[in-house]
Amino acid sequence: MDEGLKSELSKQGVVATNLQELYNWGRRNSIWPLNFGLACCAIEMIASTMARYDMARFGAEVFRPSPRQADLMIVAGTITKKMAPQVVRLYNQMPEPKYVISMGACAISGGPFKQGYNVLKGIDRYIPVDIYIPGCPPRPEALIDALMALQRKIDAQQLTGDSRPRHLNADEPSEFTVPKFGAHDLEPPQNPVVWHAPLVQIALAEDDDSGTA
Amino acid sequence: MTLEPLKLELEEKVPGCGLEIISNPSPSAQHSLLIDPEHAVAVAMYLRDAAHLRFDYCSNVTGIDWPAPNDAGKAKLKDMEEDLEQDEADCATAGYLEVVYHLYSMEKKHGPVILRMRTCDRGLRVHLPSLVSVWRSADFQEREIFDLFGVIFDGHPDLRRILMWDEYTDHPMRRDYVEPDDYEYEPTAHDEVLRKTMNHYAK
Amino acid sequence: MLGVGILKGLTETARNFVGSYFRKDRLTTIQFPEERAPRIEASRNFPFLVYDGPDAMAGLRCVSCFICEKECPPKCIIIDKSTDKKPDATGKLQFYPAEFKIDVSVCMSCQICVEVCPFDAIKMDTDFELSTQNRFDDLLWPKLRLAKSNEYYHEIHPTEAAAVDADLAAARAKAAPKPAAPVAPVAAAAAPEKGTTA
Amino acid sequence: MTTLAEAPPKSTLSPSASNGDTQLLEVSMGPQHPSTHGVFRMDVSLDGETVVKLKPIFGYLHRNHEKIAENETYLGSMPYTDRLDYFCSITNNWAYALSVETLAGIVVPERAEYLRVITAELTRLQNHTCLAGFLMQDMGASGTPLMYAFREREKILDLFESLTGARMMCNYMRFGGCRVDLPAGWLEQAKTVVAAFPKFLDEFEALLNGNEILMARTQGVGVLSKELAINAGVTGPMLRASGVNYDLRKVDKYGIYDRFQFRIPLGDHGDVYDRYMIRVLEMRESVKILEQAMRDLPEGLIQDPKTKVRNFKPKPGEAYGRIESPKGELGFYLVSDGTPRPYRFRVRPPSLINLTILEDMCLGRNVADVVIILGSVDIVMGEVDR
Repeated sequence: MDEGLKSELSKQGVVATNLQELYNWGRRNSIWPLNFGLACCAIEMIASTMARYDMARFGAEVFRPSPRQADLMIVAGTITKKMAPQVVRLYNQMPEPKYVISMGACAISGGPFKQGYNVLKGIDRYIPVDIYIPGCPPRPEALIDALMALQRKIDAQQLTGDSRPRHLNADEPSEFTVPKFGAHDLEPPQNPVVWHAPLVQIALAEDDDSGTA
Repeated sequence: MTLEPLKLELEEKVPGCGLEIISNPSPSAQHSLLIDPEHAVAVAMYLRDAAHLRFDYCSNVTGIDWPAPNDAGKAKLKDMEEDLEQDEADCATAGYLEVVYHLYSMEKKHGPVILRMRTCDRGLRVHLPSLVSVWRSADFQEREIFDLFGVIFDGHPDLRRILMWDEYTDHPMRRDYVEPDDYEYEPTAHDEVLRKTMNHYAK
Repeated sequence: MLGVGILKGLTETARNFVGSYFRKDRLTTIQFPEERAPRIEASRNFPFLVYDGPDAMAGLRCVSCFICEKECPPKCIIIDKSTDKKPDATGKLQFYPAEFKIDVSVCMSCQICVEVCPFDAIKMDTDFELSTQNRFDDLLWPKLRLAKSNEYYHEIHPTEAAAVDADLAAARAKAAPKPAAPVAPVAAAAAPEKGTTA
Repeated sequence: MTTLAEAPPKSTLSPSASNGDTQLLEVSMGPQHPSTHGVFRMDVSLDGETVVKLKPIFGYLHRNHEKIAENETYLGSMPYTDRLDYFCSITNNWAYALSVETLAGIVVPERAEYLRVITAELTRLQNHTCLAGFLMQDMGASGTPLMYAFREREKILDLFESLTGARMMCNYMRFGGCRVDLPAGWLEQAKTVVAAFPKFLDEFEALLNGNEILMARTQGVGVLSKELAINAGVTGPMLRASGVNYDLRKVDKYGIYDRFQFRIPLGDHGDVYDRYMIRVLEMRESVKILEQAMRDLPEGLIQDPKTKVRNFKPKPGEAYGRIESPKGELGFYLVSDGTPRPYRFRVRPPSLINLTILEDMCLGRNVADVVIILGSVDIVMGEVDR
């Protein structure tokens, strides 16, 4: 059905849809996040559910204390190496379809704390992330913006075919290895199934003698 | 609070204790008392209980790592560290670990009196007496020093790692600590980080 | 009597609820994508590079002095200095950054780079709608992404930009002897602009 | 209870006593738990509903602030201090700035001192409102009090944003002063917010104070004796709720606190209710300080002109500076070796040390009380673990 006819019909009070749209519509408007804050960003996450920003307008206000009831994990804050196994375990406990928003610099890459010995340089070393929000911390509006981006992503999902999402594809894993505490670091330090960092060209020329007097 | 009369008083009340005033040349002028570990608990008890002192509140407990200057990157010597055992054979364990206690009095509202204790070296002889029996506020802070610096507090009721996990074996706040190598993605590496990144790729 | 306290509290919530129909200040929700909170001028979120004139790459104020790279607390800036000099917007020959990258997935918007920059070349942006699906490509901002015009700067921070412009104009008016920038060892070195075109 | 962190081995779930009457159950509360205020974990041993042992476990947010600071310049550590106690970035800034100023002997201009007091007291207001909101949330009053608290907090955050540019991570203070001066119209806006604040407090108290459920759940719960509080180094509102008159704003009179008229509220019982009330009363005193400071704010410099921003190198030595942050005594201990980086950088975290007596307060109480007692301690994990 073409879009023009559809919008014309909807003006007349007739809603035409197909199964895929209905399915995506239902899921995108009831994303229940896991009640799970790690650090500073969690406060902005709370602020975005409060009266001023009111994430309930997007159907995402029902913060579930249990991962079994949650669709979305907002990784809001620094993931330390001590916490990383728990985060992965929580992710594994969530039922499909599940999404991850990596909120703030620390969750993306370790952020300002990335040089710390106990800080994981980004949660995407262990679990797949759908949306990244840069910022330290991102404003509540930025979280809402990311939630809308996630909704768009869900809306674009096909139910069938090769590009179908993970939860409809039995071959794709929905649980990931939980790292173990080692003597010096987590073991393994990243999950190669998830983590594909591009090779960075290192500027070999050290010309930082100029500048400061 | 001037330390000289306090030192004399302590030497009189706690016989045999070795005290030394460590002067602080900075404008803060917070001088401190170096006490020998054997008499530390007695000194602390006296400071807490003497009616005119009443240092009932131990605010801050800190560890400091002082490796011998030749193995630390920055070898700036200060007035504070003079008696370094240079002839120590093992370079990595030379130097000492220091624990600093900041004491205040809630009753008399005075302070701070700063106590320091030093370990013999940074290797095996890192035992110091715990002052938890005197001030409970030292509990978690001494555990933290044990965790991050590796000072072993004798007499601590519950000396476990507090911040790192139990399987961890390093003492990360020591200045010669080498962090795990996870430098495979450093798009803005320069200076120190660049060196570590290049080390990573060299492997 | 038992329950009086609870009733009192419920009265308060009822007052708030009914009040929200009549009083604007009780109605706090901002309908975000459609409606936005009034823009706060000092607001900051990630740095950008200011350029003068029409051409973004030619007009960059940055002379790649490496001060921000050194001072950046999380070390998320990397600069590659040019080997040649090019005329900047005022026509003076200057070094320029061959590449200037900020890893915004690390940046904490502390604005220390802005504070230490002697050339007023790096300033804070206010844009926050930056969520992305690709961390590696979209969050490592190159020079092209970072460059924004002075007009844009005036638009987001009018008061500050006007003060900066006045400072720069004064410095140029005073010409060579001493630039007005507060911490400017590099500016002093680069200042004696003998023989360059005005 | 979510039992996430390493599920206890089966043996601990078996009856500890063979007669079958009493079963000790080990429950790991946290690190993901809705009311542990972040990633805090407690290993609780329960006899039925009663707590018989409680061991707090930290480190899930240990992000190495101290180690990172040893590799940063003195200025570069300032934005990191924002992230210690992320509710109160400005008081963290102040404590750090105060320590560096003690270390280097820097004098702060008068106007900057006033600005510090104003921003710090605003921080105290928003911290205490949020704490009260979260405490009620822990008690099961889901939503309303917390929403009211955040409504007020947003007003104060707007003030912070228009002054410093950021809502939470203000990075406002510098050694020898403050970073920016007040923008035009800020003081009037702040005066409006502060003037409206007592009305909000009245509303908040009407909402909660007489509430029978609140009374039943908080009075006599988590009692902390005066002697234990002092010995365990508890500071801040918790200490004063136990009846010890010790507020660094009065004791040390750091900054210019000796110029203001305000009182220190003290509690009688040292229970959760007292700790809640102390905070409400402290907010009222903070409003008084704010009114005086905003009235007397002088003109002048906001930054000591002799102190350099870059290449700041204090002379070798050490200093401990402390302030009364909303959580308690926040101290920074710095050892300088004359280089641009501190040799040792230590934060004395009030939240961590206030947790020393958590077990003592919880023993013999129900597991539901543990949540409230923890809520009344007012911890922020960023500061507990650093």
